[in-house]
Amino acid sequence: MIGAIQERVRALTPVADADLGRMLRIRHFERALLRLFERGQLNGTTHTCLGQEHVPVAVSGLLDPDDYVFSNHRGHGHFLARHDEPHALLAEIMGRAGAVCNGVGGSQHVYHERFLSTGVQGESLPVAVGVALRLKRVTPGRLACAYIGDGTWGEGSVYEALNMAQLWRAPLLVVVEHNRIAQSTPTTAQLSGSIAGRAAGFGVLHHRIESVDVNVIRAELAPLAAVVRSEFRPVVAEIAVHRAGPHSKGDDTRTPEELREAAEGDWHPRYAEAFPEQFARLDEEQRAFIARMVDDVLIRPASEWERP
Amino acid sequence: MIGAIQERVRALTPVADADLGRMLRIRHFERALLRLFERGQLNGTTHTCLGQEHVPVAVSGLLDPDDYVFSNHRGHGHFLARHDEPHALLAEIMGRAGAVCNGVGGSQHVYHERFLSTGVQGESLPVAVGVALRLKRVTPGRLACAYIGDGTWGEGSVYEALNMAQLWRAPLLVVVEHNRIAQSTPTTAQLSGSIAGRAAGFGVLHHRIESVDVNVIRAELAPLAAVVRSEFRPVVAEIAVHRAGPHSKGDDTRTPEELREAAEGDWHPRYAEAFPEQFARLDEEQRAFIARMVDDVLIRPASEWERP
Amino acid sequence: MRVAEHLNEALHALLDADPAVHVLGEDIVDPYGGAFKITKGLSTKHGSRVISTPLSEGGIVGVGAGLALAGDRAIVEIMFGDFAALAFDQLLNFASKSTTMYGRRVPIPLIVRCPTGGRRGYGPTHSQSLQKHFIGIPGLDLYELSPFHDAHALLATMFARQNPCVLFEDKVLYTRRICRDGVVDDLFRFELVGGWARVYADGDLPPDCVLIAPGGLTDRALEAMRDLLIDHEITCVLLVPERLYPLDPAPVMQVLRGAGTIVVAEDGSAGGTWGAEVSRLLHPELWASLSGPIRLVSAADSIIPTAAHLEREVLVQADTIRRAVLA
Amino acid sequence: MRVAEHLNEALHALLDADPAVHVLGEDIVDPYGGAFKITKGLSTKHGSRVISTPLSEGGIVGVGAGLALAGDRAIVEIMFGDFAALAFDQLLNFASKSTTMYGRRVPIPLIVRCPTGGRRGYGPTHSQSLQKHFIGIPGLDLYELSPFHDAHALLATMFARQNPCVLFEDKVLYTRRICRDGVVDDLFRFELVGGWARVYADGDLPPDCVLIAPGGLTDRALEAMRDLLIDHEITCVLLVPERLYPLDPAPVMQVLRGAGTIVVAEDGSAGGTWGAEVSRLLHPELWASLSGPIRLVSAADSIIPTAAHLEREVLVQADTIRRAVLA
Ligand SMILES: Cc1ncc(C[n+]2csc(CCOP(=O)(O)OP(=O)(O)O)c2C)c(N)n1
Ligand SMILES: Cc1ncc(C[n+]2csc(CCOP(=O)(O)OP(=O)(O)O)c2C)c(N)n1
Ligand SMILES: [Mg+2]
Ligand SMILES: [Mg+2]
Repeated sequence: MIGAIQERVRALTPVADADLGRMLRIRHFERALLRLFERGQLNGTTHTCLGQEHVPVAVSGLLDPDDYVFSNHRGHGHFLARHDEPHALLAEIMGRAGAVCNGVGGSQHVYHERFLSTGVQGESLPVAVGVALRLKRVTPGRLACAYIGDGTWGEGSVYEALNMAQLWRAPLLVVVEHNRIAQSTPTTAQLSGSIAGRAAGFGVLHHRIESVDVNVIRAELAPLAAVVRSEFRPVVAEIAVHRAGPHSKGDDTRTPEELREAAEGDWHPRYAEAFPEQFARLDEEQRAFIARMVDDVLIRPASEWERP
Repeated sequence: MIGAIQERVRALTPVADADLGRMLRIRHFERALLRLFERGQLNGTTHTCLGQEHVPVAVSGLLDPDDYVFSNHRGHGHFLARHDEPHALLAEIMGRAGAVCNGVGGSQHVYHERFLSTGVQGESLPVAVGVALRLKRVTPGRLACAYIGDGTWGEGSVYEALNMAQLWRAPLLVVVEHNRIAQSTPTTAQLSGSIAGRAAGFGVLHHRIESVDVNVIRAELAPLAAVVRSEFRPVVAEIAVHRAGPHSKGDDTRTPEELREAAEGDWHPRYAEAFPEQFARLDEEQRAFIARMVDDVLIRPASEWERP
Repeated sequence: MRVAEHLNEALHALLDADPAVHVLGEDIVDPYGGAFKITKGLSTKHGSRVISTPLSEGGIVGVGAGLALAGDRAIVEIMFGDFAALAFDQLLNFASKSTTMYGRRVPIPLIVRCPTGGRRGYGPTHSQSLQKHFIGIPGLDLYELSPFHDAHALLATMFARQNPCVLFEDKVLYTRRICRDGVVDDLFRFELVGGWARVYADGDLPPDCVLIAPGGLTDRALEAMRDLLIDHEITCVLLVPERLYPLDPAPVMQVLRGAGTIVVAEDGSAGGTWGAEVSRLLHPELWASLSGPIRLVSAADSIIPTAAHLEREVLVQADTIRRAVLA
Repeated sequence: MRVAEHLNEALHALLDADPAVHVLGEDIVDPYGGAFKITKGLSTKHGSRVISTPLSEGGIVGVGAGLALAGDRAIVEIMFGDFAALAFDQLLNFASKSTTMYGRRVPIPLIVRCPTGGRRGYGPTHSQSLQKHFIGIPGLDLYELSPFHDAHALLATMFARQNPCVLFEDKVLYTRRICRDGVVDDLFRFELVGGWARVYADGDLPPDCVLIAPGGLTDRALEAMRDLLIDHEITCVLLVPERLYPLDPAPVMQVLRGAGTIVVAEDGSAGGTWGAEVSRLLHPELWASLSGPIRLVSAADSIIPTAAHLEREVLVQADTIRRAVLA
């Protein structure tokens, strides 16, 4: 087993500081959130993307500022990979001044420039199709990218959207973060067949990526994104990931075995092992940055919102 | 072209009086409806199954009285193939005494014994899954059969149902009457990929039947129904048909070319040509029967309903 | 001109004037032109901006919201308003919420058109008037077509507010004539005041009763008013708002203050009705002048049967309104 | 005992007593036991009758209706009541309609459980109280959990009517203690009368004001009543119905007739509220004895913000009720 992991570790390609730094920034951001919750300093709920940080970092490297991104409940990484504004996001989650949506939307409902997240699973896919159709007409070459989880494939709206996207040739890139679980339910208990098969059934191009290497993921995604942009057609890119943390907070009922497997699938220890110096340097940088960021946001006054 | 059709005609296997009689009974029933509409004697709306009568006749030969059938807007044939009660159905459509649902449900909303139709496309598939699960537990070997059209594959509920049916092993037989059109929209403009592919994507068994021969259809369906019953799993049986009439009444905007194609795909002239004597005899029998039936229902008083 | 043609012309005008306008719906392109022919000719004239969709009511409302979010203007036709239930989540949890839940105003110029109502024998799932279920969703505005209000101006108003809107369109109203130049018929006249049509008998005497009703009730309200005037010498004024929710009674407050009796009529089934909402708004204002609570007329607390003779018993008829006024 | 445990016990009892009872919902099986732990232990004890489902709110309500149609009894948990919007069509156009639209009574014993309400910082799409949108659907009954009503009896009542039902369950109420033996706290007592809980201050003096509220409001209503009594010497009686719709006011008519002031409080946003429906029922009955229209308290006409300080401004607080009584 350890042999196998080391194999994979060795397989990691050299990573740019910018990418690894961003992955670690998101990691520290999410960890900070869980700490704040534990200390009772955060209200409401949150879903961290621990273990999945590398996906949006890989994706965002391929996005144009004019592309739209649709995100879901597990959206901090999606946001931070695209917009390097952790202060604004933490302020949003904590309802403090400088919040990206004035504290109204919170963790699950963020709209900033062309990034939009919503908390109702599946709902944003048809919306993304509409946005993609507008982009195709007005700024051909731009796309709508929608992140969804494997569990979200239970929702009928996903299929209504895929059908229309393919029929009308909407430039839509669906990024599926397949972490093999939905809240507490293993994918085997909530998804029959496969995501590959489902996409194929709608005539939609699909590609599955198994790697945790941010470069590999980006490299495999690049031609897919190019197809979306140039051929005006939807693509489903499914990325195998592991959820290294709880669904929300303190609600992880997986067995020790499952937890170990998830931990082994996490990119974090692999990068730590593969690039020890670079990792240590960037990790310390990001740790310190996020710590300062948290301190900064914590002393801010409450956000203000004028009810319309 | 004529050569090709004759080829297919010759290919028809000998048909039982009971089957051809029922197909013709349904045909005359539907024609009578359109005549009644033309004469202003029918209120509301109706969707006739002209051209598709052989499908429910083939299916019903495989059903057990304890099976449930879920039907849709185009359900007269589904009903009459299962329940030889044209009086009760016409009375329902005309709101006369003896109506199967007291005239409350009308053409699209019939519930009789274990036959139930609804007018909202796709809605009945999850319901059928629930019924199938009960059947599996209480009377294993019984199934729920749901008829849907190709256009109904636009609805998300279809996929939510397929997923659950496959995950939970519901004995559900989905009969797809693929007439290549939904109201006015050709299937190519409303369905990407294929029904076969969609079923496969959910891990659901699928089989497509191209024949108009009632025996062939039944023979191809029989092992599928047996799988549903004995293996407790859903099956999608897709049957190629042609809608020989309008969607509803007088709303056929297909081109002459398309109409000719639909007429050529109709089982009716083929059976007439292949079995001229049998056909003529049964046709006259059924024509007369339906004519008497219409006369009988026409003189009935209005249905009564005590509002709950 | 009939209401259906008038609405069709309005859609043409909208598409002509603004290249950002898109129309989506099931079977809306030519030659079919929609189940009620409201979109007839649109696709021939405006091509790819008029799109026939798969059967996906939730999905197409989502697509419309996406277009609107990104800068277009979208009109989505739900073939039968009953199926708007399939788009309830998109309207409640996405389109309307997005206008405010991101902490700032986000425009979502989206109109969802819902052919509505019974009296055509289409049965329980194709005849409903679901207005009441959409009331009180923050950020969602409800309108109803009437023979008095100009459809083009109405659609423009709806887009101008930049909120998602649902437009209810009575299916029988489609077949009726539009009223113009202040004339309804030999007996009745009308004027428009701040989004309301005020319909009064020639002579404009102070009314004994004020009737409030969405546009779809017009035919039955007028018939009741005629009977009441001729048979009972009771003068009624009919008030028809273009926007059902949020309702702004200010422009007609003067009319209402004078009324001893107020009747609200609508087509939805009894219970939790629009009329109850109208009463909530008006009762505090009019408490002193009212002789009794505002009277509510609606369909029975029942599904809508298919057979004409049964359907009639359930739905609001002119006589239902007449009896409420006389009660 | 807390309301959550009490409800959990009721579900256990129901599953114990009747092998036809099935429970479906997202993540409801052990060890997770549901997002709010209401289904904890059910799957361990009752195996295949307790089913974790995919994310398919519309679908699982359909499956529940199918089970019910065929002879089972089904309870479907919607993880957050907000997502019941996705099942609106199944409830409106199938489950409720099927009870009558086939011309005879068809039993559909289906309970859709909806954890509801805010005050937990879950944000705009996870905090709503959507009761009002489900009011007035013929054949659909609406109930709300309260600390006074026995949950097992309540569920049994819902099944007994054989109509599909929606049960609203306030998420904060889950964490509160149930009230038994007529005792609420040091100051208040309660009794059950025909489906209503009547909560009164010890001594049971004739009240100055009657407060009507669904169970989820209990904590805030009691706090307001306490303040009003102590600070203002105003005596209130609180009436909590187990069934919100159709509402049967008969059992409490006596109490209401005595009241000069009636206040209806609820958690949904303003506009088209349950309170408007309550007023519709009561105004005609009480017109003569009321000093003014029934006063309605609800959340603001707004989405529900996430941040606690903003959420507080929008939602009903004890003080909102207190001010309405004093107004
Ligand atoms: C329509 C809807 N149903 C249920 C939920 C509650 N919920 C939030 S996340 C989640 C699981 C999602 O699983 P998946 O799509 O695999 O994403 P993951 O959490 O694994 O990232 C559920 C059930 C929701 N937010 N929206
Ligand atoms: C949810 C819903 N949307 C729209 C309709 C209106 N409608 C009735 S039949 C139909 C076309 C159905 O096409 P298909 O499923 O292929 O069946 P076919 O009519 O061809 O037999 C439409 C759009 C409906 N009844 N229900
Ligand atoms: Mg997942
Ligand atoms: Mg078809």
